[in-house]
Amino acid sequence: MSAAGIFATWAAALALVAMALAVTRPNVVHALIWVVAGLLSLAAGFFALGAGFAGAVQILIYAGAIIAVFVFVVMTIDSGPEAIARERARLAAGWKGPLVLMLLVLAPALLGLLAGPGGQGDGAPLPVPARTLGMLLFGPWALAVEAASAMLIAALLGARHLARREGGR
Amino acid sequence: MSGFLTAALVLAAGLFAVGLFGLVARRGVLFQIIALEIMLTGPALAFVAAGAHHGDPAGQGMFVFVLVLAASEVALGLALYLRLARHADAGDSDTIRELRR
Amino acid sequence: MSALLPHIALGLGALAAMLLAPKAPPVAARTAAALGMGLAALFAALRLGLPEGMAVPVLADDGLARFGTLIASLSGLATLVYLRPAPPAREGPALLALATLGAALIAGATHAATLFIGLELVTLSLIALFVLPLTRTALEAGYKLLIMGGAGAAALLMGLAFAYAATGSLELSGWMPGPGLRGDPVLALAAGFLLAGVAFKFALVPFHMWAPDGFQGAPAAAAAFAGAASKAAVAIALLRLAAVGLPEPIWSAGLALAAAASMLLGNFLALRQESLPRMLGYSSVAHSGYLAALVATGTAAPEAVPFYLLAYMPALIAALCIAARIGADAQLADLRGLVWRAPLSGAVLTLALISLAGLPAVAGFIAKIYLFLAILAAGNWLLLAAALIGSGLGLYYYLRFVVVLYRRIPPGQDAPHYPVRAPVETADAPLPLAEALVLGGAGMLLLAAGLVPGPFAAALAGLLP
Amino acid sequence: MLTPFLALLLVPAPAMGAFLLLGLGPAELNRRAVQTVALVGAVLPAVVMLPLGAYCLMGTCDGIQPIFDLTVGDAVVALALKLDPLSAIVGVTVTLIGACVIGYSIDYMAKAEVPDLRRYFALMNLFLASMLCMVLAGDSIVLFLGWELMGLCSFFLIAYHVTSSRAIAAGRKAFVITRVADAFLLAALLLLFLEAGNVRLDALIPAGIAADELRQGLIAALILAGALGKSAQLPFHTWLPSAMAGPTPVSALLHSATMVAAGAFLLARFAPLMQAVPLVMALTAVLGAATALFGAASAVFQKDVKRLLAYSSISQIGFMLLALGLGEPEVAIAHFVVHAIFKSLLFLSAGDITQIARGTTDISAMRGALWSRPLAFVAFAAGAASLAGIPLVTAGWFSKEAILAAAWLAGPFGVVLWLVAMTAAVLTATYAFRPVFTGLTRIGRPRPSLGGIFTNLPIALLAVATFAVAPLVEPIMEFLGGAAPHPPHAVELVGAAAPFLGIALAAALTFVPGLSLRVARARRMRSGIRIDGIYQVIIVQPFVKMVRWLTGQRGGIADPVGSIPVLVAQRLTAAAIRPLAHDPLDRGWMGLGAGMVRAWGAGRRIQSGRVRDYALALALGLALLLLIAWGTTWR
Amino acid sequence: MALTALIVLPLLGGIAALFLQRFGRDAERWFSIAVLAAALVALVVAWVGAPPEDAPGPQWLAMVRYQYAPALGLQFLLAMDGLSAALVAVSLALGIVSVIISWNIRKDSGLFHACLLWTVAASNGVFLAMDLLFFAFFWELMLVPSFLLISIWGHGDREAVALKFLVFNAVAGLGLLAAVFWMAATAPEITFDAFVFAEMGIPPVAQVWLLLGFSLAFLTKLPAPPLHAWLPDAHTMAPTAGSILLAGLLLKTGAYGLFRFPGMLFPDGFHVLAPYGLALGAFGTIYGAVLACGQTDAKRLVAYTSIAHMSIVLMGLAGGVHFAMMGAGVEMIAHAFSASALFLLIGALYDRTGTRDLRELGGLQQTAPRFAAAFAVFFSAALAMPGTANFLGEALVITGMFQVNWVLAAVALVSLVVSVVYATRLLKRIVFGAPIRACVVQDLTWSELGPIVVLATGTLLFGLLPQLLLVVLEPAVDAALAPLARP
Repeated sequence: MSAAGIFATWAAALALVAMALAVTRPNVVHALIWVVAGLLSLAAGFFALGAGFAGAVQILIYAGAIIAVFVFVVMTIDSGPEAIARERARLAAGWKGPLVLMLLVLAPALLGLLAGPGGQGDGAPLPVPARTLGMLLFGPWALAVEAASAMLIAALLGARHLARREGGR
Repeated sequence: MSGFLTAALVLAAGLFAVGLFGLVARRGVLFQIIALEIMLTGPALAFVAAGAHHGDPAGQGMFVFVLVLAASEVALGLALYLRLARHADAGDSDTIRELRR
Repeated sequence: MSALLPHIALGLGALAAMLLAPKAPPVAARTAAALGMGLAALFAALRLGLPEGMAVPVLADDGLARFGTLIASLSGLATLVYLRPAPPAREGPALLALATLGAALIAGATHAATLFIGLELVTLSLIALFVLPLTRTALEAGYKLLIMGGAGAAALLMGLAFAYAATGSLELSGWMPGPGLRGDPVLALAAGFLLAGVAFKFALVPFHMWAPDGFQGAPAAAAAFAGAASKAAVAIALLRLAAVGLPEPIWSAGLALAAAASMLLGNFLALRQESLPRMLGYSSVAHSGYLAALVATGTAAPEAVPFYLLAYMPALIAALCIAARIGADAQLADLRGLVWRAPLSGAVLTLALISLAGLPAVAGFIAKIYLFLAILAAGNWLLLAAALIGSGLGLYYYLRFVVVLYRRIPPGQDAPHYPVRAPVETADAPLPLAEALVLGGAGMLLLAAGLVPGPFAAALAGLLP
Repeated sequence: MLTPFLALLLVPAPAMGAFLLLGLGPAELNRRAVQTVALVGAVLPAVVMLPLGAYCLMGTCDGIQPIFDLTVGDAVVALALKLDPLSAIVGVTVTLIGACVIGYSIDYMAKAEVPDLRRYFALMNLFLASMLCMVLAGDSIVLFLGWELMGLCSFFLIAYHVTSSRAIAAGRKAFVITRVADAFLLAALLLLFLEAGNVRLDALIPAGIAADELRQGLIAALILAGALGKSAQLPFHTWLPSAMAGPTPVSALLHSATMVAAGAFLLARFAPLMQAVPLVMALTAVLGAATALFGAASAVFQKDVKRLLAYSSISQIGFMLLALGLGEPEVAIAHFVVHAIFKSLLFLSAGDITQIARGTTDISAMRGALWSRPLAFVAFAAGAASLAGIPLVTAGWFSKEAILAAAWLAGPFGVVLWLVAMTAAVLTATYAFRPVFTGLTRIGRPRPSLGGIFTNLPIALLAVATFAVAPLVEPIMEFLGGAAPHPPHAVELVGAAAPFLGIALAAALTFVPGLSLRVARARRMRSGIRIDGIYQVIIVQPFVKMVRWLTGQRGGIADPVGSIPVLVAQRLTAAAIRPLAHDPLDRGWMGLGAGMVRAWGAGRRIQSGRVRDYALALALGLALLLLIAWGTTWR
Repeated sequence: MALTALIVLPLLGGIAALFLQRFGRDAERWFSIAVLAAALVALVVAWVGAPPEDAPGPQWLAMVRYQYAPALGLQFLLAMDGLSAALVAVSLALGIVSVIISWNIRKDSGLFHACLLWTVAASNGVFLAMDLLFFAFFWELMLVPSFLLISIWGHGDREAVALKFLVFNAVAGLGLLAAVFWMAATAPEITFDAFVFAEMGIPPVAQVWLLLGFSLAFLTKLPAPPLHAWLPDAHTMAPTAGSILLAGLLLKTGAYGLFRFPGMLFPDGFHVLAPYGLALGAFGTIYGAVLACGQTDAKRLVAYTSIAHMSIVLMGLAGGVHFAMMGAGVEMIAHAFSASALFLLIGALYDRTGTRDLRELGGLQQTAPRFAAAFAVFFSAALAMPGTANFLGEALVITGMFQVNWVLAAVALVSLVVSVVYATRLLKRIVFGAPIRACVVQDLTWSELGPIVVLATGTLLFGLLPQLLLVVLEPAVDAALAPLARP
C-alpha cells in the first residue's frame, strides 16, 4: 500500500472513530462536534486519495453549511442537563441490541470484503483533476445534475411548506 | 483490488453500520437525522476511494450527488423536526406512533 | 433530443407550478403541472414504437422507458385531480410534477446516477407530498418515510459504490459478472445492498414498514402516487437490473425470499383492517411481492410485469381516490351502501377491489394468471405456496370491502353523507367532471384489459426487447 | 308403402287416443262424453282387428309393418308391428274381450264420480292399447313397452279405490312383483339384442338359438321367469289374489283374461327358442302342472268369489304353461283364447250378481242368484261349465282335453304330469260349480231383475261364445300350425269323466252341511300356501329394516355413507382447531377463522409504529441479504 | 359468435335483470324469458350453421376460438358437439321453466332472476368451454348463484345448507383446478387447450392422478356416494327453481365432465380407474334408491332418486362401451326433465300446503286430478317406464353393462325394481289415500301446467322417438370412445 493510501486509511479510520463517538453522545452539541471532526477527517482522506474537489466540497458544504444549519436548529431548542440525562438514560437502556445488529450487518460485509481478491494493481490512488470532473458533470451527466437540482428544489418546497406559519395562507 | 480500496470499503461499511446503529439506538429525532447523515458518509467514502482506485472522475461525481442528497435530507428533515416538535415530543421518536398496526 | 421532451415538459411544468404557487390563484399552478404532465404523456405516447436508442448517455430511450414515462405521467395526472389536502397546499402540483419527473428518470435509468437520483427525487417529493396537510398523522407519515428513505438510500448507495468499486463502471450493463468477476464477493455484497435499497422503494418485506403508515396518514393522492407511479418505475428498474444479470443466486434468491415474505405478511396483515387506505397499504406490499415474484422467476412472457402494472395501477389509484373523496382515513363503515349512494364510485371501487383480488373479468385476473404461470414454469414451490396462501387471504379482505359496498343501510338508520367527511371544498377543488373521468377511465381500463387482454398483451410485449 | 299391414298401426291407436283424451286431455268432459269416448276407443280396435284377422285367415299370414329404423353403433333398432297367426288369434281375442269388458264397465261403473270414471276408462283404454302393442309387436322394444305399460295400468287399476289402503297395498305388491319379473324379461331381451344386433323378433329368436349353450339357457330361463311373474305362477303367484281389490271389470280384463295370460303368450312367442333348451322346457311343464294343481286346490276353499276366480286363473294359466312346457304352444294359445272368454264371462256375470248384493263378493252373495239375476246366473253357469270342461259342448273341454292329451303323449314323465293335471281338472270342476250350486239355493223371495243393455249384451255375447267357440278350438290349433293331440280313447274318457266327478264333489260340498262347514274352516288353503309370508320374512322385512337403518329411523346415522365422511371431516377439523379455540362450540371453519383473527391481532404488532423498530427490521433484512450474498461467494 | 352469445346473453341479462326490478311489475321476469329465448335462437343458429373448418374432429357442430392472451396460452375456446348442444338446450329450457314457476317470488326478485340467468350462463359455459381454464372458471362460477339461490330464497336451515353445498363443491373443485394447472405447466408450451392436452401424451401414471383430480370435482357434483351428502340437503332447502336448476343443470355438469374428459385426455388413466367408477356407480344406484325408500320429505326422496339415477349415468360413463355411453347421454337429458318436473310438482304442492312431509300429505287424486295426472306421468318416468326417455337411457346402460360385466347389469336391474318401491311410496303418500285437510288444494294452474307439459313432452318425445336424441349424441359418443380403443 502506498503512503497516500496508508494516510487515507488512517484518516478514514479516525473519521469512523469520531462518528462512533458522535452517535453515542447524549449531548446534541457534542455529537455535532464529533460529526464535524469526522467529516473533516474524511476530507483529509479525500485529499490523500487525490480527490481534491471532493475534499474541498466536503469541508465547505458538508462540514460548513450543513452542520451550520444543524447548529441553528439545535439552538432553537433547549438541551438542558435534564434533557441530556434523559438522553443518556435512553441510550444506556438500549444500546446492546443495536450493537449486535450493527455487527450483524457489518460481519458479512467485512467477511466478504476481506475475502475478496485484495492486493491487485499498483496500490496507489490515482488523482483525478477537477477539470475532468467538470467535463463529466457538465457533459454526459448534465441531465443527472439537472435532476439533482430538481431534488434540491423538491426538498426546498417541502421545507418551505413545513416552515409555513400555523394557519398560514 | 488495491489494498487501500479494500481498507476504504471496510471503513465505509463501518461508517454505514455506525450510522445504522445510531438510527436504531437513538430515540431523539435530531439524533436520528444525524445518524442518517453518518450513514451517507459511508457510500461517499466508498465512491471517492473507488474513483481514486480506477482513476475515474465518476466516483467524485457520485460523491457530489450523495452530498446533494444529504443536504436535501437535512433540509427536509430539520424542517420536519421543527414542525413535529410542535405536536409531539420530538426528543423521543418512540412517541410518534399514531400510525401503527 | 426529442427523447428528452417528456422530461423537459415535466421539468418546465414543475418549475412553472413552483413559480406560480405563491402568488397566482391555486388553479394556475395546478394547470401548469397538469399541462406538463399531459404533454409528457403525449410525447411519450407519440414516441412509442419509434426506433430505440439512448436519449443521453445516462438515460435510455426504449420501449420500457417510454412506457414508464407514459404511465407515470398518466398516474401523476390522475392523482393531481384528487390532490387536495386540507389546508391549501400550493406546492402540491409542483411536487407531483417533480415526482413524476423522478419516476420518468427511473424508467429510463441505465446508469447508477440516473437510477439513484430518480429514486431519491421520487422519495423526497413524496416526503414533501406526504406532509402537505401538516396534520400530525401526515407529519408522522412523512417523518417515517424520511428516516426509512434515508436508510434505504444509503443502502442503495452502498450497493452502487461497491459495484463501482468492483467493476469500475457506473453503467448498469457494466456490472454483468464477466469471467473475471464471477464469484466476486464485492459484487455480491453490492447486489445485496442494492436489493435492500430497491426493496425499500418497492415496499418489500421487511423494508415495507413505511407503506401502510404512509398510505393511512398521507393524503390519498400522494399515497396513490407512491403506490402506483413510483412502484411502476421501480418495477421497471428491477426489470433492468434483472436484465443486466447481477450476481446470481443472490439476486433471484433474495428477491424471491422478499417476494414470498411480502405476499404472506402483506396479505396477512391486511386481513381485518378497518381503514381502507391502510388495507390498501398492506395490499400494495403484497402486490409488490407478486411483482417481485414475477421478476425473480424471470418470467418467459416479456409483457408479464407491464401487464401486472397495467392491472394494478388503475385499481389502486381508483381505490385511493375514492378513499380521498370520502375523507381522510376512510373506514370500512363509511363505505356501507356506497354503490347505492354513488353508483360510479361504487362500481369502480368494486371493479378495483376485485381486480386487486384477482377475480376474473377484470385485469387483475389475467395478471394473476401471468403470475401463477411464471411461478409454475419456474417450479419455485416456496413462491407458489406463498402466492396461493396470499391470494386466498387476499380474497377474504378484498371481498369484505366489496360486500359492504352493497349492503344497504337499513331504512331506520341515517345514511352517512357522501362524501362522509367532506374535505375542505375550496376554489382549487377540481371539477367533478375530471374526477368522474379519472374513475371512469380506470374502470374502463380494468374491464377492457380483463375482457380483451389480447391486444394489451400484444402491445406490451411489443414494447420490450 | 301402402300394405294391408298398415292397418296394424290402427289397432292400438283408438284405445291410445281415448287414453290421451281422457287421461291427459285438459278439457272438461261430462259423464256421457267420457263413456262415449271410452266405448269408441274400446270398440274400434276390434273393428280394425277383425278384418285383419280375416285377411290373415285367407291370405298368407306373415306381415311386418315397420315403424322406424335407426342404428345405434353397429346395432339396428327396427321397430315394427307384426301380423302372424299367433298375433292374429290373440289380437282378435284381446280386442273382442276388451270391447266387451269396457262396454260392461259403462253400466258397472255408472255410480262413480266423473273424474274417477275418467281415470278408470283412460287406464282401461291405455291397458287395451298396450296389450295390443305387446301382442302385435314385431320387435322386442314394442313388446316390452306393451308389457311394462300393462303392469303400470295394472298398478293404477288395482289401486283404483285410492282411499282404500288395502287396494293401494295390493297395487304396490302387484307392481313390485311383476316388476321383478319384468327385470328378468328385460335382461333376456337385452341379451338377445346383444346376440342379434337387432331387435326384430325374427332376428332375435334365431340369434338366441344360435347363441352358446350357457347364454341360451340363461336367456330362456330369464324369459321363463318373466312369464312366471306376469302370469302369477308359482312362486310369484301371491300378487294376483290380492289384486282382486280392483273393480270387477278390471279383474275380468287384466287379472284373468288377458294381461295375466300374457306370460303364456310370451312363451308361445319365444317357443322356438324355449324348445331349444330342454331343461327350461321341463321346468316350465313342471311349474305349470304344479301351479295348476295348487291353484285349483286353493280355489276350492275360497270364501270369496273373486279370489276363487283369481286362483282359478292361476290354475288355468298353469295348464297353459304345462302345454307350453310340453312343446305344444298351439294348444296353449287355444286354451288362452277359450280361457279368456269363459273367465271374463265368469267375472262379469259374478260381478253383476254380487254388485246387487251390496258390493260384497263373498260366495254367499251368490245365493238365489238364479232368481234374482237370472240372465247373469245362467251366463255364470255357462262359464263354469266351460271352466269345468263339460265334454263336447263347451269350448273348455276341447282345449283342456288337448292339454291333457299332450301330457299323456309325452312319455313317462308326461304321465306323471297328466296325473297331476287330471287331479287339477277334477278340482276345477269342483270350485267352478260351488258358486253355481250356491246360486241355486233360494233365500227369501227375490224379485228377478235385469241389468242395463251394457251389462247384458257383453255377458250374453260371451256366454254364447263359450259354446260357439267349441268347434273352433281344433281349427285354431291347426291355424297356428299345430294339430290337436289325440290320446287313446280310454284316456280321453277318463278326462271326460273328471268334470262330473268334480261337480259331484261340489254338490257335496255345497249341500252336505258338515262338509261345507269344514270347507269354511280350511283357512290354510284359503289363503294359499303362505309364500306371501316367506317373502315377507326373507325379502320385505330385511329391506324395511335396511331402509330404516340407513335413514336413521333406528337411532343410527341417517345416510351413513354420505354422513360419515362429513362427520369424520368435521371431527378432524375440530381436533385440529381445538388447541386454538377457546370456545368448544366454535368448530370448523369458524374456529379456523377465529384463530386467524387472533393471529392477525398478534401479527399486526409487528407494525409497532416506532421508527426505531422499522429501522430494526430494515437492518435485519439487510443483514440477511448480505449474509446470503456473502454465503453465495464463500469458498 | 352464436356460441359466445349462449354464455354472454344470460350473463349480461342477469346484470340487467338486477336493475330491471325497478321498472314496473314483472319486467325482470319477462326480460329473463326474452333473454333465454334469444339464447335458444342463438343455439339454433349455432347448431344449423356450417360446421367449423378448424375443428379437430367431425363431431363438432360449432366452434369459437379467440386468442385471448396468446403469450399466456389463454384463449376463449368454445366448441359444441351433440351432447353439449342437447345439454345447453335443456339448460335454456329449464331456465325458462324456472322463471315461469317462480312468478310469485317477490323478495329481491331482480337478484333472484340474475341468479337464475347466471346459473344458466355458467352451466352453458361448462358445457361449451374446451379451454380448461375457462372450464374450471365456469365450474366454480356456477356455485355462486346457486349458493345465493339457496341461502337467500331457500327454506329451513338455508344458510348452513348453502354453506355445505359451497364447501363440498368448492373444495372438490380444487382437484380440478390443480389438475388443470399441472397440465398447463407441463405442456410443452403453456396452454389450457383441451385439444392440445389430448395430443400431449401424458404419462400413464400422471394420467391416473390427474383423472383422480378431475373425478373428485365431477363425482361430487354428480354426486356419487360418499360425496353426495350435500345434495339431499341442498335439494330440500332450495327454492323450487333452485332445485330444478340443481337437478337439471348442476348435476349434469358433473356427468358431462365425466363424459367429455376422461376418454379424451386420460385414456390410460381411464382404464385404470374405470372399474372403481363402475363399482361406485353400482353401489350408488342401489344406495340412493334404498335411501329414497325411507324418506319422509318428498323433495329429499326425489333428491335420493337423483343420486340413484346419476349413479346409473356414472356406470354408463365408466363402462366405456358404446351402448353404455349412449345410455348415459340419454339418461342425463331424461333425468333433467323428470327430476325437474318432480321438483316442480312438489314445489307447487309445498307452496299450497306449506309442507313436504309425506306423512302430512295425501289424497291429491280426489282434490286435484290434474296434479295427480302430472305426478303419474313423471312417476312413470322415474320408474323408467318404456316410452319415456328414462327407459331408453337405462336400457342402453344395462345393455352396455351386459357387455362389461353381468353383475353390474344385475345391479342396475335391481335398482329398476327398487325404483318401484320408492316411486309407489311417493304416489301412495301424495296422490292416493283420503284427502288430508292440508291437501285440499287448488289444482295446477295454467302457468304451472305449461312447464309441466313442456317437460312431459320432452320426456315422452325422446322416449317414443329416440332417434331424435340418439342421432345427435352418437357422434359425440363415438368421438369420446375413440381414444379408449387405442391400446
